[in-house]
Amino acid sequence: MLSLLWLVPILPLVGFAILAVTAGQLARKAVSVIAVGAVSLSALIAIGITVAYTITAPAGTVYSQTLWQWMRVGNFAPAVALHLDALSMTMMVVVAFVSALIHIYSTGFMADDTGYSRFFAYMNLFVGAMLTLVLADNLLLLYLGWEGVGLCSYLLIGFWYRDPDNVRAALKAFFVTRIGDTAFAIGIFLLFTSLGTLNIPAVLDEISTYAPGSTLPTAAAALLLVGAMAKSAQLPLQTWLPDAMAGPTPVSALIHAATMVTAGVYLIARMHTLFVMAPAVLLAVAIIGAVTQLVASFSALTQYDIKRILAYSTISQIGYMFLALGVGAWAAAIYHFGTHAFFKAALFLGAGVVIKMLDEEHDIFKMGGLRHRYPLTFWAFLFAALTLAAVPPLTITFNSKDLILNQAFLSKGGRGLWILGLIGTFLTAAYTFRMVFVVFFGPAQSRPEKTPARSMVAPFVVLAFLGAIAGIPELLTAIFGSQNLSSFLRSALPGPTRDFPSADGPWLFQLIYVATALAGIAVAYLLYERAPQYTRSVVSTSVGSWLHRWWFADWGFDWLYQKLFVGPYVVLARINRNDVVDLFYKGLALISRVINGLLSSTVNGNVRWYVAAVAGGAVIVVGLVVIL
Amino acid sequence: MATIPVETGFIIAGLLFLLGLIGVLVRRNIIYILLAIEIMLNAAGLAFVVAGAHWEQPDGQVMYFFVLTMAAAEVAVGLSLVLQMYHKFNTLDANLINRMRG
Amino acid sequence: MTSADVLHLLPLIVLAGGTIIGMLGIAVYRDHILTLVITLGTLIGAFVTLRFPLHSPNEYITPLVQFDGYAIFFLGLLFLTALAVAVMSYGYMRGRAVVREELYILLLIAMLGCSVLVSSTHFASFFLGLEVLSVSLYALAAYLRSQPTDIEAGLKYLIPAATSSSFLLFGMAMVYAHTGTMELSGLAQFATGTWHKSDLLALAGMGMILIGIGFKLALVPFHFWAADVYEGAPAPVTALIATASKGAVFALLLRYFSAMGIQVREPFFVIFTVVAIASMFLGNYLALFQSNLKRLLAYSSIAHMGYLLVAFLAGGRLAVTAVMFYLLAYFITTLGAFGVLTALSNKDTDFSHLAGYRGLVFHHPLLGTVLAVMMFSLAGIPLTAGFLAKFYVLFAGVRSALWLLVLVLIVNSVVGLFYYLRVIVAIYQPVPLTPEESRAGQPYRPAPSASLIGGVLLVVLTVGLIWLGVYPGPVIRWIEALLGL
Amino acid sequence: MILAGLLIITAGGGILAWVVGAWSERACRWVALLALCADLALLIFVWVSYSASGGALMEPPWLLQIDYPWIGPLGIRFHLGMDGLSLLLVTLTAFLGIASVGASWTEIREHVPAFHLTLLWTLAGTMGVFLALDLFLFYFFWELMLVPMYFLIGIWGHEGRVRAAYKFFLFTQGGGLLLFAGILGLYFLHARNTGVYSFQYRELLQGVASSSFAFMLMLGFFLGFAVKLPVVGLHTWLPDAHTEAPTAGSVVLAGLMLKTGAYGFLRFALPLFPNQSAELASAAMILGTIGILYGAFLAFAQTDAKRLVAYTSISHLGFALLGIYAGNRLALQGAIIVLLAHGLSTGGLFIVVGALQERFHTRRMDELSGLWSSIPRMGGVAMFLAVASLGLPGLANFVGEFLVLTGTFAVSPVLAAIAALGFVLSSIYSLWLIYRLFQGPERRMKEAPDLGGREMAIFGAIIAVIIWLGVYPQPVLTTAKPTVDSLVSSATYVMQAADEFGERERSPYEETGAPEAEYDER
Repeated sequence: MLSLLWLVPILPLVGFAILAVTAGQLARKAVSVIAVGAVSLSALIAIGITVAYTITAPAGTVYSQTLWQWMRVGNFAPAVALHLDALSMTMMVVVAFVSALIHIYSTGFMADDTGYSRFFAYMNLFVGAMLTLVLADNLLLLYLGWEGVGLCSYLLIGFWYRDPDNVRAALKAFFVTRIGDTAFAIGIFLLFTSLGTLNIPAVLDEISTYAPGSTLPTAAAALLLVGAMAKSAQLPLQTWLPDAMAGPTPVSALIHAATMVTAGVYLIARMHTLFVMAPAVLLAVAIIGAVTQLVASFSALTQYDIKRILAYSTISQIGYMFLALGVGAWAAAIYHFGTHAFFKAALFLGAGVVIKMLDEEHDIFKMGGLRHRYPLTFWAFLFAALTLAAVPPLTITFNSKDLILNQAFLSKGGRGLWILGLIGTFLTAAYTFRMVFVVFFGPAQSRPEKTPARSMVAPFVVLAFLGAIAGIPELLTAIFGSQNLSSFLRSALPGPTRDFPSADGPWLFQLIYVATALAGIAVAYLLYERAPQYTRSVVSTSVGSWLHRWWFADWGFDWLYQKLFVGPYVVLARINRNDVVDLFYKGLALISRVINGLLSSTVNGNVRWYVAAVAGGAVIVVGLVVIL
Repeated sequence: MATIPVETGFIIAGLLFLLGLIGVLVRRNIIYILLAIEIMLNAAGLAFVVAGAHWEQPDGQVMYFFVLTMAAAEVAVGLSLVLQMYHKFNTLDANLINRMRG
Repeated sequence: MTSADVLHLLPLIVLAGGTIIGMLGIAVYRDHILTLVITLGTLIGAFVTLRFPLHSPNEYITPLVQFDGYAIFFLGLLFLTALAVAVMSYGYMRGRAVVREELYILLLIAMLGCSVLVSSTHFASFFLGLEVLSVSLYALAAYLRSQPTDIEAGLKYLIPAATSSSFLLFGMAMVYAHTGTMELSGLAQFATGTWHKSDLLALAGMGMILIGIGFKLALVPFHFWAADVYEGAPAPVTALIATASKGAVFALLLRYFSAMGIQVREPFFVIFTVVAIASMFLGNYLALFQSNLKRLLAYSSIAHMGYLLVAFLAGGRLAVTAVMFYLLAYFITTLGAFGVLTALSNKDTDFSHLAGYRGLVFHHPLLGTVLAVMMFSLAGIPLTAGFLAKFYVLFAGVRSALWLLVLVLIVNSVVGLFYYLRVIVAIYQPVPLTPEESRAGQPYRPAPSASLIGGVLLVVLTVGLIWLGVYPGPVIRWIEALLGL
Repeated sequence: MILAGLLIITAGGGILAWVVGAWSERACRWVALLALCADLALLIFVWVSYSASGGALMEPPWLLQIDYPWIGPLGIRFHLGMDGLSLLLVTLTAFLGIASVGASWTEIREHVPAFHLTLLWTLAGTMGVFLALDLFLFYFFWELMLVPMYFLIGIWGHEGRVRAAYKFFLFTQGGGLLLFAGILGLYFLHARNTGVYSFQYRELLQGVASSSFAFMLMLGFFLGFAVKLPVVGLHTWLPDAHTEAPTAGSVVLAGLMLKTGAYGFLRFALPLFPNQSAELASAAMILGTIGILYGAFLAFAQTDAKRLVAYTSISHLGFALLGIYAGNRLALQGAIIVLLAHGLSTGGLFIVVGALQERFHTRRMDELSGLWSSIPRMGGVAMFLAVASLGLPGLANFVGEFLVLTGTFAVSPVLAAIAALGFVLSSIYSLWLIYRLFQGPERRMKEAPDLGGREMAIFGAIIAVIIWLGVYPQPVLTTAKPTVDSLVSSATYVMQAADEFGERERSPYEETGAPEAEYDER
């Protein structure tokens, strides 16, 4: 079974190739079959591999497969090779599975779109690239997938290219992430130049011989971190993600919630030894994560657009994952990634259903009262929201976040982070349920009756359900101490030092977390369902409105970047359109013309002047003879 | 016969040459210009004669004959051109024949 | 004088005899074709009889001239040039209602002057050759006397030329007065020795001789006449002035100064360097935006003489080879360019305005292509003789480490490229005009007056040019053999 | 004999096309196409037989040579030789030549026979440049490719062609003459040292004493090639020439002619003057870096699509310069891949812009918008090429640029890091181009057909090669290896350049002592 590994990334790529070559000539039916078929087959194989791997783990818990030697110059010899261990396998299976579901959903969502074939081509390409990223055995191949998903993100955000705003959002996403990619690339140069290999296990082996905190690991980790920050929309490179919601909703669900944006998390987890060797950077990861989740939560509180709320929520949740990575809760980060992939995708798909039913309405305040009209959607959405807000016992996944907070609490000097995380938990619950209350409760708006396609609802419900129950293994551990994800991942990632914050067991902390989340929900209920007029009055005070605008505008980051980078670059480019260097040559040409004019005027046609010139020349020549 | 020192001869020839040159430069009438050129040529001829006398060779005088002949040929062509010029331009002012320039 | 001596001098005798026969012929029966035939016959005869001195090159017959390999090379070149000019003149004069025959006589006389110049070893032959050449050129320049520009050209040539000749003569007298000899060998003996303060008279005299030579070559600052004379003179005559006259004088310069070896000594080295640099720059910059092709070629020739001076200054055997090859290439190129110009001229005007050349290649492919090739050769682009010529000059310069001159030459080649390209651009400009251009008036569409023989001439020149550019080995070897290398 | 055959087929094909063209324009196009296809077939044969022979060579690194006397008295010989580098570049020449003929199929309607004559002669000149092993012959071909190119721009170009052609010619000739002076100086210096007048590459390789004179000569070579590459500062001819040239001209200019500059560095400037080049290496690398960024910056500023594409060349070839002067194996191999990749991607983009101009009669990006919906296939192709040009992994440009930067990093981490910003800037201009042309609201434009079969065939081939180079560049790397090896082994400049920066940490290649055995894997 494991030997089929190469099919996992290749199948979607084949799907892409077919769709690209046929270039929209195929019937929709055929397109669906090819695209969904390729990804589903890939997902099935992934699941099969997972099962096979779990039953009989290969020797050394690692299975690798070399497809071909990519290039070889001296000892620069990256291969196109796949690396399967617990970490990459977890990622692979989640990615493949969620992708397959979202592909199915898309056949419904995109049913009427003119660019049907193009959409699926991009989606397939994305899945292929993402799986390559996850399974890559060396940094260069990982980088290939990394850039590949970035490209697909750009292509899909700008999918509806007729609207310049969409294209601009796409460009922004690509440019910002490319900055991170460049840092990543420099990190690769550094690692290769210093270590002479790009193979990830080899790099990690080599790097562990360095002293912790020495220059090389610190610099390399910092560079990789910048790459991860841009990809995962962490402060201060988060600005592209909210705009990225311009893409079709399945894209937001798949790329900008479940998979691609978590690539940064994966990168750090994959390179964990490197980061461990660079404690300063690791601390930075934690701080960035903690601050990001807080900042994004505040922004999420102020948004109207349902997809933007979810986008900020994504930023915030990835912030949690970063926090987890930063405090060394490697497995918890991956665990949170897994659950997040399910419930956030579910939320997006739900939002997509709502948006589609309401004719492309994005403003939550124009929705309202949808609870009765779309009960199934409502319940699934609610489940996912509860999962996001981390409320037991309706959802069992709450403890992915709790693990992170516990670990933060335990880490050295992590109390502050723990408090930040706790505030975040509160805010998460608040903004999530603000959305739930505003969209599904309250007075209903009259809208034409529509029924969502079954292909859309089914994946949505499945994902919401999976999100809610994904916590089971961890919970079982908590109760029975049996085999769980963390210990499964231990073959690839270092485990936590201690499991519980205090000797009293987890219960006290668990209680704090649940109380915080419930408080958040309560506040949301009060402010948006019970007494919305009070909210309005708070917002209308000068401080309130200022804060509201500030948070709404993503803390002014966009404004700052516009002034600092984009504006000057564009203005300078415009000024220099004709290239200052050319002025030098134009000057030469002008001088030549002037000289020519001056000289021509000496040839004035007067023969006596000519004779005078001869006489003058004679004087000069004879004079020179005499002088010299 | 007392020979004139070569220096004296050359000074006279040089003065004559200079006179001719000045004539070419300052006169506007083309006939006078031709005349001045003749003076220059003859100054050169004189210089040859002086030099030939200095070395007691006939070569200087032979050269003078050549100079004379060529001067005559030049003047012949020159005067015919002046004639044509007068036909076409109705003037003998050298400053006015400047249709071509630049 | 033995019969061997007569044979040795036969080329000159044939030339002089042919001139007389031509004159008499006109007196008896005035006919264009007859005169042409006599002229061509004379030139061919002279060319063929070059084989006599060739087989006994160093025979010393008279102190005035010497037919060594060097002279023979130039004589042959000059005779062929005259042949080409005569052929061009035939097409040019054919349709004109003027006396046509004397042109050929004057051409032959000019050739006689040139021949004496290139083989001269004595001030007397130097002066005589120069004057014979000059006087016939005055007359030739003003040959179409019905046109004011021709008269103007004649006068503008005559007055400065005569002035400069006086300088030349006076300079010769000074040299003679100091050294007591007018023979090249004697002069060389003087010049190769050490110079003292008292030698100033002779050195100043040499400086004045240079003025006469510089004038003929149109070197800066004696260059002013060139453009006006080129423009005013009939096209074939311009071709003659541009090639034979300059070539012969340069050959003489090289012979005298190489023999004396003084161009590499102070102060003449400085003078020549200054003159060369000035000529290159002024020539090229004057030509830059020139809209009259004849004037453009005049200015370009100033620059080319500057290039040649670089080789000349390099000195040594290589310099001689370089100059010979360069002149060969330059002759072919210039003749080709003027050949096209002549072919396009009609009886009203010489076809020299650049605007008229627009799209030439599309209505007269042969003429257009030939002119373009000639321009590339002047610019020194490979596949043409001009490239190898420039190569030789640069090589001579590099070998003698004349870095300043080499650099100036390179810069000037780029500048020069610009105006040669202007000609080429015009030739290849597609015919439909832009609105501004049609407002400025429809350009003159030439009706070429080229005769068949003229066309053949152009083709021969072009083929020769490219042959020299692609496979010059035999020619180089031949030149070296002539020089006895 | 194959080498002479290549030149004869190309040049002769040009003449044949010209002659046949008088009878039928269609036949003329076919003759040109077939001649180039024959070249390509010949080259592939050479490549295959070389690979099959296991890389055994009579006289490494030369695969093939021919040598005849030409101008005896001056020591000039007709000496052609092909090594891996030449083979790659000549193959690129034939390939892009075919693409250019194809791209001109309907675009060029005037003076068709003459067009193909000039085009094929340009290509012949370019091939000659890549093959010549006699410096005089090299210069001869160097000029030979410029003259027809000048006509290509000047006759079949767009509105501003005359000015652009002037500028092109003056710049390249100026550089060419400096190069020529350098060649002559070297010729002379060699003769002074050995007494033999020779333009033979092999003989001149004996080396020149390090002196200020040699440095001047090297500078002549450097400037000559720098104009062509172009190095920033000497680049202003490029946008004009590329913009105004007809499509085929732009393809040949960008795809091939610029490569001759880089080839010159690799073949002549570095091996002939290793010590002098070392002195210049840091400056050249800085220039390369500036070129990468400045070219990308200028590209973004343009409103004319073709001009934009033209400026990207400056940026891409900045990588080549950087790689060449970084001078280690990785960087040199990278530079070679950059050359090939740039030829394909930028050449392809020029064909796209040309196709647009043919359809809409404008290249201005503010007059075109939202074309994707009406001509989606072209949009897809353009997107692919833009993405290739911004260096997406898995495509050719990435391999080259990444290798260059990795190699450079070992020599100068700072420059490599700055140059890496080119990744960001290149993505800006590439996607900007796509945005302005293909995305955004649809304009009411004239109905235009999408890409037809002929165009799809051209693009299909280009795309296939770009992907091939992106995912499996090994055959190319292996082919170029002997050349790179001899460069690296002879090049003291590498070490010196590294010392100069003094920032190198542990360089893996020197330590491992060139693991030949594992490296030779094919």
